[in-house]
Formats: sequence, C-alpha cells, structure tokens
Amino acid sequence: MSWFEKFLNKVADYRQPLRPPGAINEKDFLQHCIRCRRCVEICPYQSIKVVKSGLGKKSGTPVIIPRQVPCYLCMKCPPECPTDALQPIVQKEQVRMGVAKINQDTCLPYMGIICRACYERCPIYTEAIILKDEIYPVVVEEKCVGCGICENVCPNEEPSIVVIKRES
Amino acid sequence: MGLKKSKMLSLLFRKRRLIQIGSLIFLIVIPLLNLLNLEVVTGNYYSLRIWKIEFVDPLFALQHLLLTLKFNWQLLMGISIPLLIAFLGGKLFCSFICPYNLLAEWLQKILPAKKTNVFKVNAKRYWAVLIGWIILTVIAGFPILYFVSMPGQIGVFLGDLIFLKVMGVESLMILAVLGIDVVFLKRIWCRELCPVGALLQRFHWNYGLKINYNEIDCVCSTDEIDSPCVQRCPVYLNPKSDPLYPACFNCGECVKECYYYGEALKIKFIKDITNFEPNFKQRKEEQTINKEEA
Amino acid sequence: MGVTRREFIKTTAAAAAAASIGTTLLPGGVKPLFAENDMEWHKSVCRFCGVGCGVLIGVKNGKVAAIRGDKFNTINKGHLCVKGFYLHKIIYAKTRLTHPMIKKNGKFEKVSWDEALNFVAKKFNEIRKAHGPDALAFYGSGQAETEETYMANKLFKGCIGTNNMEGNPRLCMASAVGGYLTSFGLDEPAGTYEDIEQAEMFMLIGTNTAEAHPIVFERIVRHKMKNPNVKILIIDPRKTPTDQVADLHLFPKPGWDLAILHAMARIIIKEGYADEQFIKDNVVFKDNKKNLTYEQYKQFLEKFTPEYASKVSGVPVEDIVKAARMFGQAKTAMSMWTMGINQRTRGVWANNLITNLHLLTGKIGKPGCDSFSLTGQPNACGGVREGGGLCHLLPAHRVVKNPKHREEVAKVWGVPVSNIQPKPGKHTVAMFEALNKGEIKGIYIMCTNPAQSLPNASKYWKGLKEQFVVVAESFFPTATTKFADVVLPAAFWAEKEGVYGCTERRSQYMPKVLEPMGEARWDAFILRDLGIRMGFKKEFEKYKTAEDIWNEYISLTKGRDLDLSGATYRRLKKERGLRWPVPSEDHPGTYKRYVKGDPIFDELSEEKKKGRWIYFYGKPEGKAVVWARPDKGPEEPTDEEFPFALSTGRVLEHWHTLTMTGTVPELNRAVPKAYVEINPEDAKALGIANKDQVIVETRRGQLKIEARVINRPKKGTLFIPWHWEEWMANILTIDAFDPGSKEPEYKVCAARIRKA
Amino acid sequence: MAIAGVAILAKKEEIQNVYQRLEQIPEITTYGIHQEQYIVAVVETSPQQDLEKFLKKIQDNDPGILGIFPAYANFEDEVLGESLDELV
Repeated sequence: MSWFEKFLNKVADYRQPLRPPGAINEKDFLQHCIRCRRCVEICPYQSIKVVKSGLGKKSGTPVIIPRQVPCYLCMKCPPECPTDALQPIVQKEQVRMGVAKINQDTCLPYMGIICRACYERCPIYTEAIILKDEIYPVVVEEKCVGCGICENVCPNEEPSIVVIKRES
Repeated sequence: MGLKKSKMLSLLFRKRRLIQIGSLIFLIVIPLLNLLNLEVVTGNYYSLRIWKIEFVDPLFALQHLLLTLKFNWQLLMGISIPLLIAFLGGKLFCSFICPYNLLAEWLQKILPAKKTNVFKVNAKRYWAVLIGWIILTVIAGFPILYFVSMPGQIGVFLGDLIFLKVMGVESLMILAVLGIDVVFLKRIWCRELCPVGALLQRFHWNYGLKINYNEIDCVCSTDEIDSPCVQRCPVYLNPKSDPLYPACFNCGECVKECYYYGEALKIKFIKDITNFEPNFKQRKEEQTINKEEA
Repeated sequence: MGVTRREFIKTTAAAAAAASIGTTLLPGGVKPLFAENDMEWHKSVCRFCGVGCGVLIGVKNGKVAAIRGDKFNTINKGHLCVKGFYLHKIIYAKTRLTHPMIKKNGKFEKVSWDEALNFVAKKFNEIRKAHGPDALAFYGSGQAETEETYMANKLFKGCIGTNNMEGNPRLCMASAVGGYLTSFGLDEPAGTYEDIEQAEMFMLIGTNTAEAHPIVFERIVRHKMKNPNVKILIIDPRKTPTDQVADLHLFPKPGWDLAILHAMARIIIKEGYADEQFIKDNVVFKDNKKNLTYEQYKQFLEKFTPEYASKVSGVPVEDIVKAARMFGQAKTAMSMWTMGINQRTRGVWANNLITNLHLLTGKIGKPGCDSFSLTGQPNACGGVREGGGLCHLLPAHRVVKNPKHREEVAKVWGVPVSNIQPKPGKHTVAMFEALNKGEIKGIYIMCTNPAQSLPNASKYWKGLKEQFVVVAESFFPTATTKFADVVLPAAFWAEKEGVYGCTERRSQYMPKVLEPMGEARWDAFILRDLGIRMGFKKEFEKYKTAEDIWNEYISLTKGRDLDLSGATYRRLKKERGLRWPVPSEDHPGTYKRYVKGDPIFDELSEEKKKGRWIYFYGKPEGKAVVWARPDKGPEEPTDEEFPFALSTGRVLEHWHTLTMTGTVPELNRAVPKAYVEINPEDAKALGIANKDQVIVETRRGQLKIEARVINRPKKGTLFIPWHWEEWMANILTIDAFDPGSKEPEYKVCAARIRKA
Repeated sequence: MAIAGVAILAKKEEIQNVYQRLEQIPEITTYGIHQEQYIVAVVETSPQQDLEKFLKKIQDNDPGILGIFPAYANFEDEVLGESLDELV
C-alpha cells in the first residue's frame, strides 16, 4: 500500500457497503468499477444508490441500502456493467451479496410476538430463512443471497435482521 | 474530396452548438427515460449504452487495464467507436459532445475579455501530462480520474440529481475546474490538462481532420493577437501558428470566422501532404518526439 | 426517554457482531423492547381477528404507549401477532375522524353533534313516513361491540320496525352458522381452544391459519413440536404459509372439494374407522329432502369413490385415501376452517360435510375432538351471531320467525310486539341491491367498509352514491365514507368499554382507558341519541352506561343455550372472559357443550340422558344430523376465456380494508402493496416476471397489480390479498351467494391475467 | 463517522484483563464476554480516523487479543447525509 493509498483511505470511507449482485470482492471492485452508474440507472426499483462520500475511494460506486430499497434480484444490472466489476449472473440463487443476521434480542418472534415478515418475503422462499419450530426465523447462511428484502420489511423500528456484506 | 463531402462537413461545423446542446440534453433525457424504466439508453459519458451499442470512455478502459492488468473484450468493443472518431477527427469529442466544453464556452461569452496572449503548443508537455495522470491512477489504486473527467462528472451529476435526487461533494469539482479554468487560467484545462482529451489526441491520425492554414489567402492582420481567428479561438491558440496539435480540438470556430475574411483557414482531411507545409512540418516534429520518447 | 439514531445503530452493530459468533447478547445488553417504568397496564382484548387474544394496554401520561400480550389469558398466554403488537399506534392514526361531518354540495363540512344527529333523525323519519320502515336499513359489523349491535338491533328491529338489519358477518360467518344449525341444531362450536393441546390430528381446510389466525396456529405448532406424532392434514388449493407444518396437503381445484369430503367419509365407513355405536345413539341421516337410514346414506356415498373424487377435484387417489385413513386412525381430531369453506355458494354444505366426518367417527364432544370454525372478526360470534345482528335473528340465538321469540324480546325492549316483523329482512347482498334499485332509501353503516368489502364491489357503489348514507367510523376517509352523506366519528378501541365474544364462545371485557379522540363518541350512545331524536325517548333514555345495555342483553340470554347471565361486568372485569353457558355468577363457564359439564346437558331429564354421554339438545331426540349433500362446483368455473381460478385472502401483517393496519408504518413497511400470486409455470407461459405489472380480469372488472411469481398457488390459480383500496380485489370477486346462508362466493371466480 | 460491530477473540486466560483494558478506550463500547473467549464491542471512529488502522493498533498493543472480526459497519450517515444525533 502506497502512502498515497493510505492518504486516500483516510479521506475515503473504509467500511463495507453492500454491492449490487454479482459484485467481485471489495478490493478488486474498487479497481474494476468505473463509476458509470449504468447499474444504478438500469435498476427498475431504484435499489442501487451511489456512495457520496466526497473524494474518497468509494465515491461514486454503487451501493444498496436495504432499509431504503432492497435488491429484488431482477438480475438486470450484472449484464449492464461495461467492466467485469459485476460478474454476469443469471440465477438469483447464485447471488452472494451478503448474509442476513438476526438479532434475537429484538426480533419479535423471539419475544413472543408472531411475525413472519422476513420469512414470507424472502425471495429464496422457505430456503434462505427457515422458521425453527415454525415460529422463530433462522437464516440459512449457505442459501442467503443477501438481497436485503428481509431487512427492508422488518417491522421493527431498527431492523432486527440486517444484511452484512459477505467477503469472499 | 468531393464537393458534397466538404459541404456536409461545413454544415456539421456550423451546427456545432446545436449538437453540443443536444448532447447536454441527452444527459438529462437518459435518467428521465430510466425513471420510466425505458431501458433504451443507460449511462453517461463514462460509459454509455444506446440500445445494444456500447460506448466506453477510452480513458476508463485504459485505467481499467492499468489497474486490473486484465484484457476486457467488452471494453474493447466499447472504445472502438470513440477511437475511430478520434482517429479520423482528433478531439472531436471535446468540441461536439463534451458538456464541460459547452459550459466553459458559455461562461467565456459571459466574461468577454479581449485576448492578450496566445499559447505556444509544446507537444512534449502533452505526453508529460498524460503520463502524469497514468502514474496518479496507478498510485491511487482506483480509477481516480473519475473525479477529473469533466464530461462524465457532469453526466453523473445530472444523472444522480434526476435519478436519485442526491448531490455529492465531488460535483463541486465541476464548478472548481470551470471557475479556475475559464476565469483565471485561460482554458488550460481543455487545452492541456484534461486527461480525456490528452488520450484521445494520441490516436489522431496524421491524415485525419485538421485545420489548414493557407498563408496566401490570409488578408488579416499579421499580428498574432489581433487576428479575428485568434480572438475567436476558445482555447487561446493561434490557428495560424504551427504546431497546433495536440492542443486544438477541431471546433472549427476559426474557420467560421475566417470565412468572412480570406478563407485562409480550412478544416479538412489532408489529401496531399506536400500542399500543406505546416502539417508536414508538424508531422516531422511529432516523429522526432516519438523517437525521443522511445 | 429519547434514543438517538446513533444508539440504535450501535445496538444493531453489537447484535450483528454477537450474531456472527453465534450468540445473542446478554440480557440488558440492548434496549429493552418493553419500557415498563411508570406504565399503567390495563387488561383488554385485541381489536383484530376472532381469536380473542388478551392484551395489556400500557398507559403513560394519558396516552397509550405500548401493548403487551396478557400472560394470564389462556388463549394467547402472553403471545401476540405483529398486528396486535402495534395496535396502540392505530389510536393516534393521522386518519382518525374527530368531528361529525355532513356532505353539503358535494363537500364535507364540519358540524356539531346536534346538527348531525338531528339531520339524520329528520331524514330517517321522513323516509320512514314516506316509504315505510323497510326503506331504511342498518349495516353493522363483527367488530362492533355486543352492546353496540344490541342498540342497533333494538333501534331498527324493535323501534323503527324493519328487519333490514345486517352485519358483515354475513360475508364471513353465515355459512358456518348454517352449518352448525343444520348439523347440531345450535350455532357455534361445541369445543374450545383447549382441545388443541389434546388433539392428535388436525384437519385444516380452507384456512390459512398461519396468517389469518396466527395465535391458533402457534398453539397448533407448539403442540406438534412437543408431540411429533400429531398429524396435520391440509386441504387447500393454495400452498399457504400454513402448509409448512402439513403432513399431507391436498390441493383440490378451487371450489371442488365437496367430493373429497364425501370420499373420505366413504373410506372411513368402508375401512371400519366409523364409530358404529356413536352413530346408532347420536346420529340421524338426511338428504336435502328427507330422512335417510344409515344404509341409504352408505348407498349415497357409493358414488363418491376416491377415483371419482380424484377426477372431480384433481387430487391424486392415494392422497384422498391417505387423508381419510389419517382422520380415521387418529384417536382425536379437530378440524378448523375459515373463509375457504364459508365463502362459497355451497358453504353450508361444505360445513355439513366436515361435521359429518366427526359425527361418523364419534370425534366430537370428547377432549381434543371438535369441528371448530375459526372466526375472522373479533365480535362476529359475540355481537352478531349471539346478539342477533342479522336480518333473520333476534338477540340470544332467537329468530324473527318465531312468535314466542318476538314476544320475549319485545317485552325486554319495551316495544309493542307488532313492531317486530315476522319476516326476515334483506340479507347483505339483497340489501345493497335494494339500495341500487332505490327500494332502500336510507342506510346506517357502522364500523365497516362495504364499499370495499362487498363482492363485486363496484356494482354497489351506485346505490351508495344515490341513497342517503350515514357512516359511523373511527377513520376517514375510507372507501365507504366517500359515498356518505353524514359521517359520524366513533370512539375507537380503548376509548370505550364493552364486550367482545370470540371464536370459542368466550366473552371478554374491554375497559375504557382513554377519552375518545376529538369529538368522537361511543357508537352505542350515538345510536341511543339518534333513537331519542327519532322519537323513541322512552325506549332509549334508560341507557346511561355500557353496563345498563349489557345487563339488559344478558337478561335476554337467561335460559337460552348461550346463557350469559352469570357473566356480569363485575365478573368480566376480573376474569379473562367466560365461555357460555354461564347460567349463574358462581358458574365457571363451559369447556364443552352437549356433554357432562355443560349446565344445559346437566339439567336435562334423566330419561333423556339415559345411556347417553352426549346429547345434541338443539335437535329432536338429541341426535345430530349427517347430511348427504350432493357435490357441486363453484358458481363460475374456469373456462377457455377465463382460465384461472381467482382467490382472495389475507396476509399476516394487515387486516381487512386497511383502515387500521394501513396507518401503522411498521406494518406498511412489511407489506406495502398488493400483489397477485401466480405459479411460476403459468408465469413462464405468459411471459410474466416477478414484480411485473399485470392486469387481472374477470367478468366484473379488471385490476392492474404487481405480479409475484411464487409456487404457492397451484397451477391455474391466482391469489390476491384483498386489503388495499388502491388495488381493490373485490371489484373482481363474484357476488353469487349460498342459497342457505346468503354468503357470497368470494373465494372462487374465473379470471384471466396478462402483462400490462 | 463509522460505527462498527466487532467480535474480538482473546486468550481465554487473559480475557478479563483485555475486557477491562478495552473499556478504557473511549471509542469502544463493550457488550459483554461470550463463549469465554469473545468480546462483543462497538467501535465508533471519527471521520478522520482509519477504522482498520485503529483496530490494528488495538490488536498490536494488546497481547491478549488474538483477532478482531468486524461483522457490521454502518456508513449511512455519509451516504444519506443525516445527522446521527437526531432523536428518533
């Protein structure tokens, strides 16, 4: 790492934004992505936002903020990418954007309130999120694509299920 | 070269402003179309897709190659049309498409000042600038020229504003460059610093579109500054001087101006090299520079 | 105490970190969900579905700040569903109606209560004088309290003198009423929720229990988890979320399940699972015309071979056989159903056929055995079925046809018996048709939203537009208030006291913990004041409190099968509800009807009880009826033009027409808009992708809606949750109704779908 | 402004001391010891601070720490431009 990269790291943010489906690992992604926003514009649901963090390294890169709009896995963005920052994926089941984690301390079913919001809306229905004892939602990490629909629909004010970027 | 072709060319240059404005409107139309989920066009001047035809800014293809050391066919396809245009016409992109240039020219009109000096073109400096940008990219480790590539920056500013309704700090770069460049530094950006132009000019074919000066027809002042063509040039060049490239971006303004005087300036494809002394000289000069670089 | 966004994010971050190492944080590590300090808790009942969960209302600084499940309520034992959890937010909804309004020149204007009520009274009296009492009508709700329905009943049937007094339970429970009346002779189930923990087998038919009755589903699931031998059989054309617990799921073509139930009965008898002694003692056989013998019934069943049923319904033969054996082999079995059975042109028949299985195998009256209809609204059982809020009923399971019943009621009401007409009034669909035709000139709509909830809804907007419509609602606007001439603000749950009666015959008391918002008033008192202004001063002046009304009502139940005379306010305030019959204040309530422990059974003469452990006292000789009903398909089967069978239903997070749940941002976030579920195979054939806009069309209308490609509906079927006004599924549904129960066939109609 | 949730793996015998030392650092909020060897913590760094570097420094300076594993990082304030100290 050069001094210049370190300097940039300081002004840029260094955290782990959720990338559109098919994204390669974060380090390579930042080199491959030319910040052209074509994935942003092709997205029919405006799921993909743009990182606006000044003149940092990640500035201008696409990001998904599930609480606002999750990825609905229409798979339109990977073929749109002019570089190979987004690898072409056709099957939504193959996406590995991130992995959902449940906070059992605030998740309603774990407190005796029946809620099936994340389970019902999971696009990998009955596979990525299963209901333990038909009551408690549990994430099957191998199947979870990280689309963030669960985080989006969680009725809790602060979501009890959050998607964390998967680093390969 | 037939008459028809030259007529078409002159028509093209006469309608330059219209094309420029169209290019700016195009940037506004793309996000609007995409808001309606009409996926005919996406992108901006970093990378553009019109129906199924891809365009990529060669600068970004270059950065991609430098950073990833991977060859990408899709990118190669994308840069082929821009490079073909650059090959035949030089920095036509700058004069016809680049929205930054349009803004700068408009700003120049608002701030009318008589030109007091012109720039001498030093071809070596252009190499230095381009190599400088390349080195910066490699050190930074990401496509850092994203911030300084004005046509794209304006595109993403408009796109983000219309499509996502957000504005970032990096968009202030446009204002900063515009202010410094037009108000203080006499269009140094477009003429010398812009990495897009610097790269595109590298592909300009020697027999491509160029400004030709015929001294015999010239009826104006011999003074460098006072010539109408010099006063007209948006980037502070003397069209009658030599060398003109790689600084000139073939906007044709000087030719239009000269039309009212002696038609000493013409923009055309060079057919017979011996007829046009300046260009011949320039070519020779470039060859020597190339040798030196090697 | 305010919490900054930073603290929220920190909590999330910490929890995520803990989750990444496979643990949860220690207690106290995160902000507790229930902030309990200086909160005052009041026992109440959930405002939503008919399960009747006990809730605690947390009041802080004069505002309802939280809802908690009531641990001591035996129905839900402290658990709630997500709707109930956010119940308190609805009280402070932005759409709350806070003052009376009269439409003047097409615009609503704020008026005083006096002006509004005088205007309505004057208008109603004019209509009554000019066109007779039958030109007036009342349309109530299974969400209104028993007291409210009782007041409306008295005003319309007793004082105005029209039987045009209906309620929306006609649209959801009427077939179950018909089913129970024809099979057992008396309405409402014999068993209770307690049977769930003792049952060995569950037959869930035409119900998406997991989403419509989550707490019942939770009890079933917990029971099954503890006892893996418990079998669950589901009969439903859609692979509902309930399907996940099924041991066997039959997918009949929508509307073609009657043959399956007959075929199951045939196998049960053929393979010796029938309880012959029980049949001999307690059962008679009938078909639509005459009594049958057991042999004749067997003869009738011969037609319904598994092969025949399979051909009709599209369910594999072996599955039908398996299902029948599952039902036969289980020692105890409970069947539950909701709208998939009730909302059908043969809803009563389907109800009968389910009860048949229980009667043939003797799986009734014992712990863990019951044919148990689940209710959709919190007080459909209590207020409307028991309170007599339908056009042919009088309070306490009485009917208008019976002169003795009329007399008893008239006496308590203090009205001349001639006021009560002997002829039933217009049922819901007929009522709104009459409104369209102008036969009814004025209607009072209370606590319901017919403009959206009626089948083929758009057809009935005409009448609502043209006639004089009074709407008493807590929320504005709704689809119905748009058509109203007068809108009266009604107090919402927790702003009024009263009684809700839930599915298992349990009546529960709800306290008033808040003053009504703005100028809103309690519905029962609005009706009282309206009655006084219409000239029935003597009849209505005496009601000063809710308790007055309740006491009068329970005096009417004395000696009836639903004897509530022991369920006084004093008792209900202390206890978590009482299950009728409760004949006296020291009676604990009844777990099971028709058997020992039921006070009515206990009081039967020894002669009658001789050799009988169960006695269906609603029927002559105490014998229940096994019905030999012919099988019949839906009113509008699919055809080439409309090849899809369309069904509507609920989602867990929303309730009915969204007037309540639509105001809770948390619930809207979970399910923001309607969609049509379509099978992936169908979607592929039609080129429809997930989240595409599609147009669903039936003979009655079309709807532009988002597609959801998922393998839940069977091939050839579509499903739309019906809650949204913007995507109103009921403009598509058919308004054909069951000739017996007059309940419309919401659940099956023919449709087609194409990409928009 | 970065808020990151991390799981810190420490030597079992040292974990109490590590926990105490971590509590002294103003940027760190601790959330208990789990499974005898993990400490759950939330790190808040200012925009001028480099999170990775900060974590590395902690790890280098404390011999009891075997590894630090970030699980969640929030950056929405920068993306959304919202202030985190608003009451919700």
